[in-house]
Amino acid sequence: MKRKDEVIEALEALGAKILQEIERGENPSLEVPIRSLSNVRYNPETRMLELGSERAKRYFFNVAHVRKFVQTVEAAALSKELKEVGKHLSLREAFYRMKRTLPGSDINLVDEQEESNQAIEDLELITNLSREKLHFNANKMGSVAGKVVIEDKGDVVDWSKLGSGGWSIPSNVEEIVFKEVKARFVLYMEKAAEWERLHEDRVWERLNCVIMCSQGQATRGVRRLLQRLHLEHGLPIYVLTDFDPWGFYIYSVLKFGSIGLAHISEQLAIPGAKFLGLTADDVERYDLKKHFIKFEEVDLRRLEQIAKYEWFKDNKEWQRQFKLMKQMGAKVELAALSSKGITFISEHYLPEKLRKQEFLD
Amino acid sequence: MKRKDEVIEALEALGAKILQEIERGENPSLEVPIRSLSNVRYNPETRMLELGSERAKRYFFNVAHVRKFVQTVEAAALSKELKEVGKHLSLREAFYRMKRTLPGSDINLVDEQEESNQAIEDLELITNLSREKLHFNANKMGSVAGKVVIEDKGDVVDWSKLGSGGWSIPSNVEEIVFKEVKARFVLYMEKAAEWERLHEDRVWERLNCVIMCSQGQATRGVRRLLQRLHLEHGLPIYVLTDFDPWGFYIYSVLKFGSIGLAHISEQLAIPGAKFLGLTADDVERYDLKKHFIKFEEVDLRRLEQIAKYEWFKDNKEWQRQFKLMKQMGAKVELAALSSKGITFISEHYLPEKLRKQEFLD
Amino acid sequence: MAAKGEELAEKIREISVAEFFEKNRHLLGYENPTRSLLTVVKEAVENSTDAAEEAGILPEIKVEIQQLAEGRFKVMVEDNGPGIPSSKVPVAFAKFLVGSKFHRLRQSRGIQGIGIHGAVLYSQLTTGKPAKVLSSLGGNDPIHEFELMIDVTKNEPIVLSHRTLPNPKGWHGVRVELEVEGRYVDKITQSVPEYLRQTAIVNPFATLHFKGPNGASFTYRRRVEELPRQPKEIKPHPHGVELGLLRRMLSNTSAKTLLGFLTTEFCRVGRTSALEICSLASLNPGQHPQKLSGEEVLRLHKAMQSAKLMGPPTDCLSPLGEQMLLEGLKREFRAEKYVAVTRPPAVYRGNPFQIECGIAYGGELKEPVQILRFANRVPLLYHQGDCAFTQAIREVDWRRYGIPQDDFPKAPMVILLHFVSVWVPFTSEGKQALACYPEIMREAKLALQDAGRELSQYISRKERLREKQLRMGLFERYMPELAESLSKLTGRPKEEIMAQLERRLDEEKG
Amino acid sequence: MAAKGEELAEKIREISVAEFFEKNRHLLGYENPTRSLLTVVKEAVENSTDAAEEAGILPEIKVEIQQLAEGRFKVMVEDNGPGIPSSKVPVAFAKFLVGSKFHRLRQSRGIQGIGIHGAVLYSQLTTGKPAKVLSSLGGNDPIHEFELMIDVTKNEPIVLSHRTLPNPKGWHGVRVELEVEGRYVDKITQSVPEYLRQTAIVNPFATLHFKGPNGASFTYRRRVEELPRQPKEIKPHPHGVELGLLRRMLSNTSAKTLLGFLTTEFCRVGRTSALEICSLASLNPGQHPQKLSGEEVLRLHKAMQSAKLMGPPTDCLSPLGEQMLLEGLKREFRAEKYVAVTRPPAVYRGNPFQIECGIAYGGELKEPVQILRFANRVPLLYHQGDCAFTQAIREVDWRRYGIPQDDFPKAPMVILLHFVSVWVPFTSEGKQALACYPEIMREAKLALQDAGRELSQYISRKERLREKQLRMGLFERYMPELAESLSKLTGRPKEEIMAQLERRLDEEKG
Repeated sequence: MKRKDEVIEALEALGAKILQEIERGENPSLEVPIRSLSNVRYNPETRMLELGSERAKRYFFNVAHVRKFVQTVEAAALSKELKEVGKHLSLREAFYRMKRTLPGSDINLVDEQEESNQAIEDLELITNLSREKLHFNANKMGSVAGKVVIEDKGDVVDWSKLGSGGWSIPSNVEEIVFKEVKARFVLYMEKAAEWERLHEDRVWERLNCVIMCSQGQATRGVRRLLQRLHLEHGLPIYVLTDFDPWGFYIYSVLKFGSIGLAHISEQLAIPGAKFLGLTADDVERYDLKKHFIKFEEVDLRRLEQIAKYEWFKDNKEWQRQFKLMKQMGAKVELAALSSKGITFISEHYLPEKLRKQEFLD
Repeated sequence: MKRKDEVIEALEALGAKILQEIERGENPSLEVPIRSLSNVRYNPETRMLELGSERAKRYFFNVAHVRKFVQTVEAAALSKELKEVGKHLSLREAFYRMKRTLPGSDINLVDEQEESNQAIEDLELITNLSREKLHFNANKMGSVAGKVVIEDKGDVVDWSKLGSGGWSIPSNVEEIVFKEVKARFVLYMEKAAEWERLHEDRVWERLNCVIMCSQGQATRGVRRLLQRLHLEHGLPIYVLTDFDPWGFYIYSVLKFGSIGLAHISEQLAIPGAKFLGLTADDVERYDLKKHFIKFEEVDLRRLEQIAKYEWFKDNKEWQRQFKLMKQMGAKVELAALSSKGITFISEHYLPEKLRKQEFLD
Repeated sequence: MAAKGEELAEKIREISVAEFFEKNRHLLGYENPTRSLLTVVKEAVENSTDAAEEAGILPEIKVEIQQLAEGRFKVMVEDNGPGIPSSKVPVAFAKFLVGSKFHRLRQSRGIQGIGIHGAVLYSQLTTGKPAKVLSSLGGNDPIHEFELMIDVTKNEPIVLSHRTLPNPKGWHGVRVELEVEGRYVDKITQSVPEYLRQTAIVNPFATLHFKGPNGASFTYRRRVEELPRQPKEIKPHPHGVELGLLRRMLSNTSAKTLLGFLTTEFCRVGRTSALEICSLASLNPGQHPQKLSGEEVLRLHKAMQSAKLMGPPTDCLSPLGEQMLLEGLKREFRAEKYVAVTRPPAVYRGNPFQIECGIAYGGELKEPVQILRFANRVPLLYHQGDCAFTQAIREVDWRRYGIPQDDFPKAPMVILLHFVSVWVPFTSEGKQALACYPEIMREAKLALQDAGRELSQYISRKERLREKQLRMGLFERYMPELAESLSKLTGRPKEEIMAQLERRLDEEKG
Repeated sequence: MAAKGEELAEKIREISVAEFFEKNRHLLGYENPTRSLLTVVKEAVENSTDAAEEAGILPEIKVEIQQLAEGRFKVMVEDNGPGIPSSKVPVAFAKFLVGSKFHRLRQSRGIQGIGIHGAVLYSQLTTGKPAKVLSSLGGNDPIHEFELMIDVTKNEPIVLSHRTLPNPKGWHGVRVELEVEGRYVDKITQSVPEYLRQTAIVNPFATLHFKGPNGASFTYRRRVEELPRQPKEIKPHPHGVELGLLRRMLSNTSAKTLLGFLTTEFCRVGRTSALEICSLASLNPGQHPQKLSGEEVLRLHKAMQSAKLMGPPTDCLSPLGEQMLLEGLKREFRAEKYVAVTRPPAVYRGNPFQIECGIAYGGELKEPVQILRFANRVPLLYHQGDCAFTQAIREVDWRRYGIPQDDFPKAPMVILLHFVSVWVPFTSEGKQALACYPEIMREAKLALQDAGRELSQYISRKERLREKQLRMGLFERYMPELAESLSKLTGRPKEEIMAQLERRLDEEKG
């Protein structure tokens, strides 16, 4: 209940402030932190990407601003309504909720979902509340299994008793309560097929952990769930990706946050996460060079960008990996471990790496 | 146990047949039903797309055939191994399992996953066993909730007690056992966001049903799960999609099967499924024209193709829908119903359509 | 060996220029049936227009084409010009390199004394028929009717018949009738109707009648009842004279002193300038022009190039003028903006010339850009790719004027370029493309840039106006939405918020 | 009005052809400094090669270019030909439309009697200097040294000096020295060195020496010690004669009967053919040729076109031949395959012609395709885009021959095309592009298709060979895999299966 109040309070304060300006005969304005690259910086203390202090002022009586201004206030009004009735909307639904034609014109308040998305993101920035707290849901995607019991919407769900499927992770995990956490760590992987491999081999049981996946870049729900397990229960998060610039990037986003969501890093990033994916050393050790997938131009460019990231720049171990990958000019998939044996990853690769504590930070 | 025998028997028989040909001094051969469009036909009796009787003979001693021949036999050997150890492989993992360099050459047995995928598909055709039965898994994607209890891998899972997430549908649902089926029907929808809407509004509870989603085209696991609920427990399947040629196509595939998987229609298609998605009449009734998304050229082409499908050709009600859509030259999303109210779809749209039995067949 | 050389030398003979062109008729524009028919019409129309205009008569030209058989046509072109004295008719039509225009530095359409002769030659080559020419000086002069052919080996006229016809109405002018092989088209850009259409655009003082073989007929009436100023003949300008020509002028002059030579044989050279040139060249102004040594001629030539002189007189040129250009464009194209630029005269190789440019933009026009090229009021329909004008359009940076560009500018517009000069440097005898002299390129680009600048002012004015209109009412439209949302957020009635917003808006306006 | 007509007619005057070309020098290839210098060299070299070849002498040509000042060069070209009798030297070099080649239907390089004259005119126009010409017939003939200019208004030679020099070694030939404005380049495709390189490719019996202004010098030695067969003069072929020309021939002939006219004035017309033509035309073979009516000439012309006749004699043409073409290509390009095609002679506008095509493919060659065009052994360096050859290369469907195409074929290859004829239809006096006559297009495409077919055989042979190699050992490689998989499926030992597979493979081979 307290959290709801916090949100409603923030939204009402926003309305009151604008109203006051109108009453004073001022040009009503919103102050929005700037989300562009130039206003994002890496904070070495928190080890997160954070938004800087640059702000843009947006006015109602300004041809260039008026549309965005009204869209943002409308997003706030919609959020308040959702809170009040206790419902959530997907971004697509929110778009249709906001879309309507201004009377006496052929102008729509929003024409493209991109516009309502941005209004919601601006609202996040102005109120410093995540969109989930504002009752807007992002995409749902991902599965989890392992030694954890939760309570959610009145149901008690044991993640270790869900057959071959696992629990389907919702887009919004704010209201989940952890009842019992026996697992000692979380293995996060980028691909559902990998997750099924580990699940079939009951890795979470044998290693006493949680296994979780999304598909490609982790959804916000998955990231927040990982973060909550990490922060609230101290579980180490191990990220299992391919030996691939894009795999490295997934790890980087999970751990340090991303430029696009820098304003919400605190609620998504996990600076303590560790990399347990394929390394250049694994490629040597397990003789995976024959499964090289040659770099395209775009892979090399991605790698070079990542190598220059501030948080990797002075990390010797990572720089060594980048250098070796560049020399190889190729990437290798985790699935390639199947060539060593059907359950090789579950029975040899993971136990061994965990035993030797071969993480990258 | 019986099923395993059936598979192993089929694979061993395949090996024995080839060996016999070699011993007789013949050119060893495989007979593979042809998967091209010309050999796919709609069977009005079963109401499914089925493979015709055309078959191609593939020989080992034939420059054009040798590679595919060996790949298919290798897929059979791999399947046998998987059955014996009781494990499954994703298609990607199977690719790496099959990939190796022929001695004394720089030729790989498979170079691209496309090749191993095709070998597995050929094996399905030759043995008339689905890839899931052969222990190769397709993609995992999708969630389910509702009044059903299953047993899977020794766990009992109640689909109505899984909080906001639901059960994550595995890629392979062959070994699931339905313990208790209270639901009276299944609502299948193409988008996870729609599923969360209905789940939040507890539609499955209020209407006593199951709600299930994949994302875009349904995965094989989802299709098979729907089919099993339909066939084994007589649940009607209602498909909820956008008013959109692509939504119609999703329905068509679920119901009648697809050209690419015609050989396996029996195990995937659900001729009894009904369409509960947006219709041209809904667009009128709920005043959704202002949410038109104008047709691109590609939409129109898709619509015209679908309208010519044998199974829609003589269906007056569908032809009416196609004609009206063509006149509108636009599509409308289910999410547009949000403009009528946050829970409009759950509290008005669905109950009303179900009450009036407004299905399309 | 000596014998061999003598023997081979026996074969050295002189060739008739008519014979030369008979073998090389493609040089004159007779390379395929479609183009050949157009060339015949073109040569006759240009001769006629020039003749009338020079005599101070508002031209009225009749063009008729009859189809006689598959691939065979009769072309008739009649003018209301002064006519040609009967004694001169045979050479004027049937002897190559005879004409009234070659030796004069004066702006006119046909120039080189081979245009109408080429048409006569083409006719006799393809159909074997003589050219029929009717001419009268008017007044009491009867109508002279000739049947003419060319003796190709001698380049001399053959008069097959000459009779006189009564001329009760005192008709004056020339009528030519030619039977030729050809192909008639009317839909393409290089057709006779298109040629006449473009001719009408830049000859607004002429009336053109046309009857086509397919029954089509049309008339472009003159829009202007006044001839353009008569261009005057001029003398060469010193800046453009080449060494070889100078040498020849020196030996042919009747002047007795260098000073006299410079002041009488060139334009823009008075006593002062002439003395300056002599001083620059370290030559005695009193020296006899025919006695200069080779070295001295070289010095004189250099001095003439570097002396500061006024540009050539402009009265030798008769551009259309910006007003006339605008009218021509307006009649033919429904655009939303028309601009026209007439550049001041410039000089290339001693010849004064002038470039005019007109642009019609927007309205009912469509992309891609349409290019109309003219030289001395004659449309150029072929070889667009090789033409200096086309090159100039490519080289201008249209993006500067708010017009996208991809090699050519991309906009719904028509670009008209007109080259006016006493001498037109065509790249071939077909007279369809201007040679890329740097001076011509420069002036063409300047004309396009001037027009582009004017156009860009229009385009950006239009842009600004649209913005202001957009702005109007924009706030009003969004105000109810804002009021509604704020009402939801704060619980305050919507109407109250609206009232306050409206007050604020009035202040904004004020 | 009558007075006006008379007055204007007073201005009608005759023009000298030299004057015409002075004003229109761009028509002759003098349009910019780079090209002008090349044109001067080209005209002199072609005159020289023709002269030597016609006299049965293996040509040895010396070309030297000295730079005198910025933009000013001295060009010297010397040959070992038969020389020109001193009495003919002035007209041969300084009077337009005088030459030995125009009236003959005979294959040669220069043709139109304006080539070297143009160079002399350009020289005097840009530098004011006379042309220096040295000539001797050899033997006892001394060396005659002339300084010549052209009287442009009269088109007559001016002999500034004529002296004789001792000729102790009996030198014969011609040496021309011209001072011209120009610009020398050596790196681009349209340079003097490139012109000489290409000339050497198609004149393997000539030796060419070159000294450039930058100290560079090179020699292409002859590879063949024998001149090609001398092309013969021929009479016109009836199929190509135009009506106008026929009319002229009828009135000029000395034959007394139509039969005599047809058999003596045309090639390939014997008594039988002549009678057939007369019969087709319903004309009396005994009729006097000068007495035919216009209608009868028309019938005769039609009959001549439709009569079945042998093609024109081929001895008037002297193609390089396939062997010579291959050698030319081999010396200049390191390719992996060379093909050459010499088409049989064909006719356009009564002129026999022949097309040759050579292709060098692969090896060290790179994309894009390189096009070398020649006419009567002369390289064509400019206006590639307008040329019938270029058009023909575009129109051939190269994909049929296994060569990708995108407008032009896309392959690492050189395409050489050679036009051989008694008369070359250039699109302009610059002599750089062939006009697109349908007959020429057709033959050029056939030549390219013939060459393409031969090339495609090579390409597909190469392809087949590679396939066979691939096939070898393919089964052997897959056998262990098959044996292993089958072993897993059946439990039978792998070695046993292998043994049986190997037995089966031996049968396959046998």
